[in-house]
Amino acid sequence: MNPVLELSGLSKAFGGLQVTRGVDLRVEQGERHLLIGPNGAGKTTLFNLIAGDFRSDSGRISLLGRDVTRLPTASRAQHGLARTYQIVTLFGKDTLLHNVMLALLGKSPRRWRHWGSLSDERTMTARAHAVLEAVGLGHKAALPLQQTSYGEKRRLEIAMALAQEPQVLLLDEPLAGLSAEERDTIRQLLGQIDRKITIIMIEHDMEVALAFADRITLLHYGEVILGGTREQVVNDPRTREIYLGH
Amino acid sequence: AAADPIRVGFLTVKSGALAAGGKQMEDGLQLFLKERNNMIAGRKVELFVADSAGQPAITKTKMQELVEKNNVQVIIGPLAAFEALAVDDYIRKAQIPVISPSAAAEDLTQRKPNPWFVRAVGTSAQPTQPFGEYAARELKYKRIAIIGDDFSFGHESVAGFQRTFEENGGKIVQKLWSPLNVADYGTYIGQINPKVDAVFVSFAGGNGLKFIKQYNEYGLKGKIPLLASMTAVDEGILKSMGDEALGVISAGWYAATIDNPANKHFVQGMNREYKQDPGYYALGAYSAGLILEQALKTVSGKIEDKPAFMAALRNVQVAGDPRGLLKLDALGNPIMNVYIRKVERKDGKLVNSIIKTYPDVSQFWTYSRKDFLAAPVYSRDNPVAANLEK
Amino acid sequence: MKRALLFIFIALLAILPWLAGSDYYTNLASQALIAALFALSLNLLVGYAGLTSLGHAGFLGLAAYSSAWLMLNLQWDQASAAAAALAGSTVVAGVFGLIALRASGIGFLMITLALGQILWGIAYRWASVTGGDNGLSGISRPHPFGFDLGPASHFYYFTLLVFLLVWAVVALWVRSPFGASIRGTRDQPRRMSALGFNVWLIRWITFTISGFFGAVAGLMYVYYQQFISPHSLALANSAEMLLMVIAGGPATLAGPVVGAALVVLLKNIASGYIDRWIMLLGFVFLFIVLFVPNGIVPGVAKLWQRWQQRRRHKEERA
Amino acid sequence: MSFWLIQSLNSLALGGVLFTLAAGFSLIFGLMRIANLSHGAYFMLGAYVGLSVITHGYGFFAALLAAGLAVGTLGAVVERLVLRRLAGNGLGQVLATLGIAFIIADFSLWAWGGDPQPVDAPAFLAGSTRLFGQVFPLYRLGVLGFAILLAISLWLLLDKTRLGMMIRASVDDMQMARGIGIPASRLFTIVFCLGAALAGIGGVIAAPILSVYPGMDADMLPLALVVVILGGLGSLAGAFVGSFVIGFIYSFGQALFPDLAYIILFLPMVVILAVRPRGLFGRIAA
Amino acid sequence: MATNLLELDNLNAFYADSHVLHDVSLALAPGKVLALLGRNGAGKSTCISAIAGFVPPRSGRVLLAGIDLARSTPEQISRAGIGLVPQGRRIFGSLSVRENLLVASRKHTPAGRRCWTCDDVHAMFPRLRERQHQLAASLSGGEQQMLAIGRALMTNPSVLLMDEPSEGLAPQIVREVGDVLEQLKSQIAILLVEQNLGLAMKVADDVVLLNTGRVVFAGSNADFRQQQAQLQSHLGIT
Ligand SMILES: Nc1ncnc2c1ncn2[C@@H]1O[C@H](COP(=O)(O)OP(=O)(O)OP(=O)(O)O)[C@@H](O)[C@H]1O
Ligand SMILES: Nc1ncnc2c1ncn2[C@@H]1O[C@H](COP(=O)(O)OP(=O)(O)OP(=O)(O)O)[C@@H](O)[C@H]1O
Ligand SMILES: [Mg+2]
Ligand SMILES: [Mg+2]
Repeated sequence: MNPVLELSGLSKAFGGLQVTRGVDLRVEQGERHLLIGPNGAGKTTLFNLIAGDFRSDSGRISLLGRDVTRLPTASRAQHGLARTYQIVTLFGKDTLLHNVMLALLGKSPRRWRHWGSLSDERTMTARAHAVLEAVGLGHKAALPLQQTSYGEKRRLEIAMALAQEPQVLLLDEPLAGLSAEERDTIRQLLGQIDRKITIIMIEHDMEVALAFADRITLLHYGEVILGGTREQVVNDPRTREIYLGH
Repeated sequence: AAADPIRVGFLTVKSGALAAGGKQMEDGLQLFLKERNNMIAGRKVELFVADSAGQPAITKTKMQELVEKNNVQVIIGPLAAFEALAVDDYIRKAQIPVISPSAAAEDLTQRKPNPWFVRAVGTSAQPTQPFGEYAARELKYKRIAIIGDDFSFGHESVAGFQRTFEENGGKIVQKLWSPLNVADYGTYIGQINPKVDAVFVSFAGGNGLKFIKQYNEYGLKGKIPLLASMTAVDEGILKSMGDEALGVISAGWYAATIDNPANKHFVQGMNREYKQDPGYYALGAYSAGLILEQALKTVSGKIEDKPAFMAALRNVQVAGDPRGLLKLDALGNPIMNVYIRKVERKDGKLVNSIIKTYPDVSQFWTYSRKDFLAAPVYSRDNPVAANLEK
Repeated sequence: MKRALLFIFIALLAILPWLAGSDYYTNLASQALIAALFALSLNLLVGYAGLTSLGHAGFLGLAAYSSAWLMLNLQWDQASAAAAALAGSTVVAGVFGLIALRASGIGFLMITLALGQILWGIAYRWASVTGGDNGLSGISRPHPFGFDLGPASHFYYFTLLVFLLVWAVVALWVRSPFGASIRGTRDQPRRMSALGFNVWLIRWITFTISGFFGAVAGLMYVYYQQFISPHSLALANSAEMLLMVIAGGPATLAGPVVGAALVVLLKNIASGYIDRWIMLLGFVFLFIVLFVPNGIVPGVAKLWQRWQQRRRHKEERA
Repeated sequence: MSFWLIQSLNSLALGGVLFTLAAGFSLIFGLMRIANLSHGAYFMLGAYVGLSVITHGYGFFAALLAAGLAVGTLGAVVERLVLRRLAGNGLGQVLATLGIAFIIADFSLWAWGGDPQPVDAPAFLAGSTRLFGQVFPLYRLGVLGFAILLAISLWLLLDKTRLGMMIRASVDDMQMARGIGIPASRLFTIVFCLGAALAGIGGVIAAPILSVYPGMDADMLPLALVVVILGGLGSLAGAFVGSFVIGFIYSFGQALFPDLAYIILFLPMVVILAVRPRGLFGRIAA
Repeated sequence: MATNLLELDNLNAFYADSHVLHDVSLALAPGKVLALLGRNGAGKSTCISAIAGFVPPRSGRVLLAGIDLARSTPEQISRAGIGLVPQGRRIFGSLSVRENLLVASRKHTPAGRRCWTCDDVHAMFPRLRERQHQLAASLSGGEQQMLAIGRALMTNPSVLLMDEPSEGLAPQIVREVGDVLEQLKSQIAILLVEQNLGLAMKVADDVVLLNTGRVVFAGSNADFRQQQAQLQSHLGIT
């Protein structure tokens, strides 16, 4: 099997601070990959490198068999990558529906259309409703985002990423700040995602995350300490020492 | 009917950076009307004042307002040359007689004459043409450096000076143009070639004030004599200057010190009403009033007879103008005396004393009108300065 | 509701020359429409793309000077001069966009200010082409299909036609999917690129189109004034256009029009009655920002909504 | 030789003037993130107030004090009544500050008339001195000295007190700042008042060189913007260095490239900002 | 009565017209940790905001050592000795890490309250020392959380309000935060809002459970454990 995402020797420094150090990572198609590591280990930074928000200093990123190291963020998205943000980054004044519509539009050539109206795009609107329905936000589609709760915003983050029908999905702490009930909703949601989609997730809630992951990579000070199957990593003493702390 | 008042529009500047000149213009015109009890040629005058803010677009709207809404029969104004140019087309189309109290752009009465437009003041170069000759022949200067405001008035007045100065054997060895809104003249003063006989400056507005002060601070006063355009030491700003201005020689068609009854009357009036000596703007507006009065008298107050009134306007001769006898040439520009003036202190205040008079100077100086008009208009590089040194 | 308002508004505009009584007011209305064209074009940048520009008067200058120069010096006919001026200005807008969009926020504002000042400086200094501060005069108005634009009402209808056309195009454009993405780049540029939008390109296209409509307004301006000088490109003029947009309500279709009408009327009518009209203008701006901080149109709409709600409440209770 | 020398001195002096102009703007912008477009008007108002004080015979230092107090008070009032309600509304701030600039400009025209007015330097700095064989106005050296002094005091104020930190924290999150005990509301007023007072004082300092005239506000505002943006947003050091960079560009540019005199400030600015959007010393992206 | 350091007495709070807190009362004794629990949207953060003065209560009293603070401004409340770790961290992004701490520090503190320094905070979160000159906005999520806690301590509070301090923290750090809370509680009283039930139960002495803005349970940790089965629905655990 070919890896859908392959990082080799990826490095990034901010000023004098080396945040990512020669990271090598292979993720196979359909894999559920968990990225763990202490706070500040460089997990979010790695996502930013993969998504193109930051340019790597050295190393290579290949996505679905194509070298994307020098491609801008938007092109990577077009190429099949989608992500959520650790800190909610949404369109606050618009409705939930419009948020999802934008996600759909981003992957459609119609985004260059200078005429017509977004709300007249029937198929797109139907898709958007379907996606919202799927994450349990169907009844709130017409609500402005500002009037929704934190948990709903987090779900919308995921909905927008899913709407883009990505081949590779990056989830940055999708469960943070959610109550037990909402965690459960999202866990189910994640479980339902098509196995064709490859998912890489950062999450500190081990209960949910471990159940979800096939393979795990442990980062520490920007370096890959350890990678392997769930059992290998969980049972490795370094995981306990660096990350779990017991 | 003769019982109706004459409707006069006055287009001035009351807000923005040019408001000082606008105020002086208004003072001059108001004095004129007051002296006549608001009656000209036996008819009452109704004055409509409009503020153009010194912006061409507003000038045009205000002109329209005066003509279309207030139905004025004649307009005195506007202040700036670019304002006059902005409404040039409109004046032709609306066929409204306009007496310009201030705008000095050459072409308004030269290559683009407007049949409805006459001028109470001269062209930019009208006083500097004799001045160039004066500097060469009487002051015997050979080498002069020039600094001027980098806009049309500066270009034109400098060109006139340069032309006659060089034709009389002088050399303009340096020409510097400073932007109108320059923060500081230090840069320019620092560049002045020390090996010149004099510096000629052409500034308008407040720039003369700033320059002359800094010229002194950089130690050049007393070392290199300063010659100036009319506006650089105009009475309107001379009142704000100090000793640094003493000795500056300039040329203009007016000075508050002109010794004739009409001017004494005018200066007294201005001092009585507004506590200041008149200068360029006040004289221009006052004189525009005189021209209007003279023309109206010729047609016995019948301003409604437009062709007759316009003809009278273009052939006007004012005997009692503060400048002396004033008549208009065929293009609507005054033929008048030009005075060489020197800043002195008299009775505690700075004045422009007259040291020489060139009588009956035309905008074409001593050149033939035909040749003059055949050449392109004066500008930054015309005539070419052939003797610049670097 | 909105439609009815729009219809009444257009009907009023159509019969305005009869209502006006004198050419003076008709001309004022033409000026207000031209100012509204500027504000509409600037609003694309300021309101929809969130890029505050202080150089928009530059496009006025580009279009006005180039068409005037082509007609006066090369004796081009009106239509070709207009086409060339629009094309030229749009190309320059494209190039300026390349430079200005290196930054956003206040940096963008400063670069556009600087670019505007450079155009102003050129207009001022390159006197052999632009006539320096004396400007270019003697510019004639076009005769579209033999229609004489000399009389005030004729010119007004021509302006109205252009205005309605531009307004309709702008209205359609901001509704389009592309319009939605422009607003997206304003609110969350980072998220937009992650969603696959080329944020830079979207902004650049918007900048260029805004420049194009600015040039259209510039043409109308020079047709109206029949004169162009550097004063029309001054920073104060760019600032005034910006104030129209902000006062009326950025990112609304009606806001720039209301703002433009307000400023034009205050400037030209109030100044006939009081000397301190600039101060009045300042107080009006302050008043607007204090009572309807998001602009007149959104502010009034909100008041209207609240009033409706209250009425409904009362009815329910009754 | 003497050309380079005198122009360098001019550049330094102009840099000094520019810093007195830009310091207040930089302070307000750097700390409060408000682009105070009435800064030029405050500057001019200060100069006019100073002028009045001097013509009434109270001397230059009284003029400085009066201008600082008057304009500072105005700034405090404006902050309390207007800007306070516009936190985070950048476009609203543009409208409000330009509106205030209109009011001040027109008020000054009404109160002081349209004539340009000279202001005399204080007696001990009047006249000229010889520097390396060149006559140079003493007052300009004084301004240079003042600018340096001003820079040091501001630096001390912001660095040695926690004022700067507290303000920046309040701008980031006003409510949270209050939640850890920062009297944010009072601080905003103080900083805006201080920035306005600096503008007023700057106006008096610059008046003997620039003189006072209507339109001074509009001439000066772009210069303040250029200095602060070029030097780098939110950096006092940037504003300081920016002032002198602009001073040199302006003086030498006008002398060496007279044809570019009108655009000499803006051309380099476009280039610099296009290459480095955060300015020469900026910490924050513009 | 005097034994309670912080006491809420029939507090009612609103967002515009919506009534969010209904007659909430609770009491916190010195040296204790009170866990405030409830599902998303129950009103926990609103309760914290009401105490901190962000959402001034419309009626009721907030007593700190017997003094009513319900009408005081946030800065007065902070100076009276209430420290805040808000939900979502809300660190000052354009300040450096060190400045975030310094800006909160106090020179004068009434006797009896501990005087915290940067070094104390660094000792607790060594990571912050490594990052002290970095802009806080560029900190990782977890680092920001540590900074928010450190900042609150720098105000030398006698009562600490903590709104979901474990959000986004790695398990090891969560454990450490638990230890820190144990440590702190000997010195100050803590009002802790948590979604992480494990952490809450580990450190809390007492528990208050909110549901749609009303107190549905108030009692000791032990009581809570006993009744947990009945209370599950209020916690949002299905
Ligand atoms: N722009 C930046 N400048 C300087 N340092 C940065 C920048 N961005 C991140 N860092 C540092 O890089 C390190 C890695 O940050 P990152 O956000 O990737 O951590 P993380 O693994 O996602 O942690 P967490 O679990 O807490 O979210 C952190 O120590 C952070 O302070
Ligand atoms: N700024 C606000 N304006 C209006 N309503 C608000 C606001 N903040 C919160 N609410 C509403 O008040 C209620 C209580 O919110 P609060 O934030 O206190 O809940 P919480 O218990 O802290 O939830 P979570 O566990 O998600 O943090 C919710 O219904 C929420 O929608
Ligand atoms: Mg992270
Ligand atoms: Mg909460």
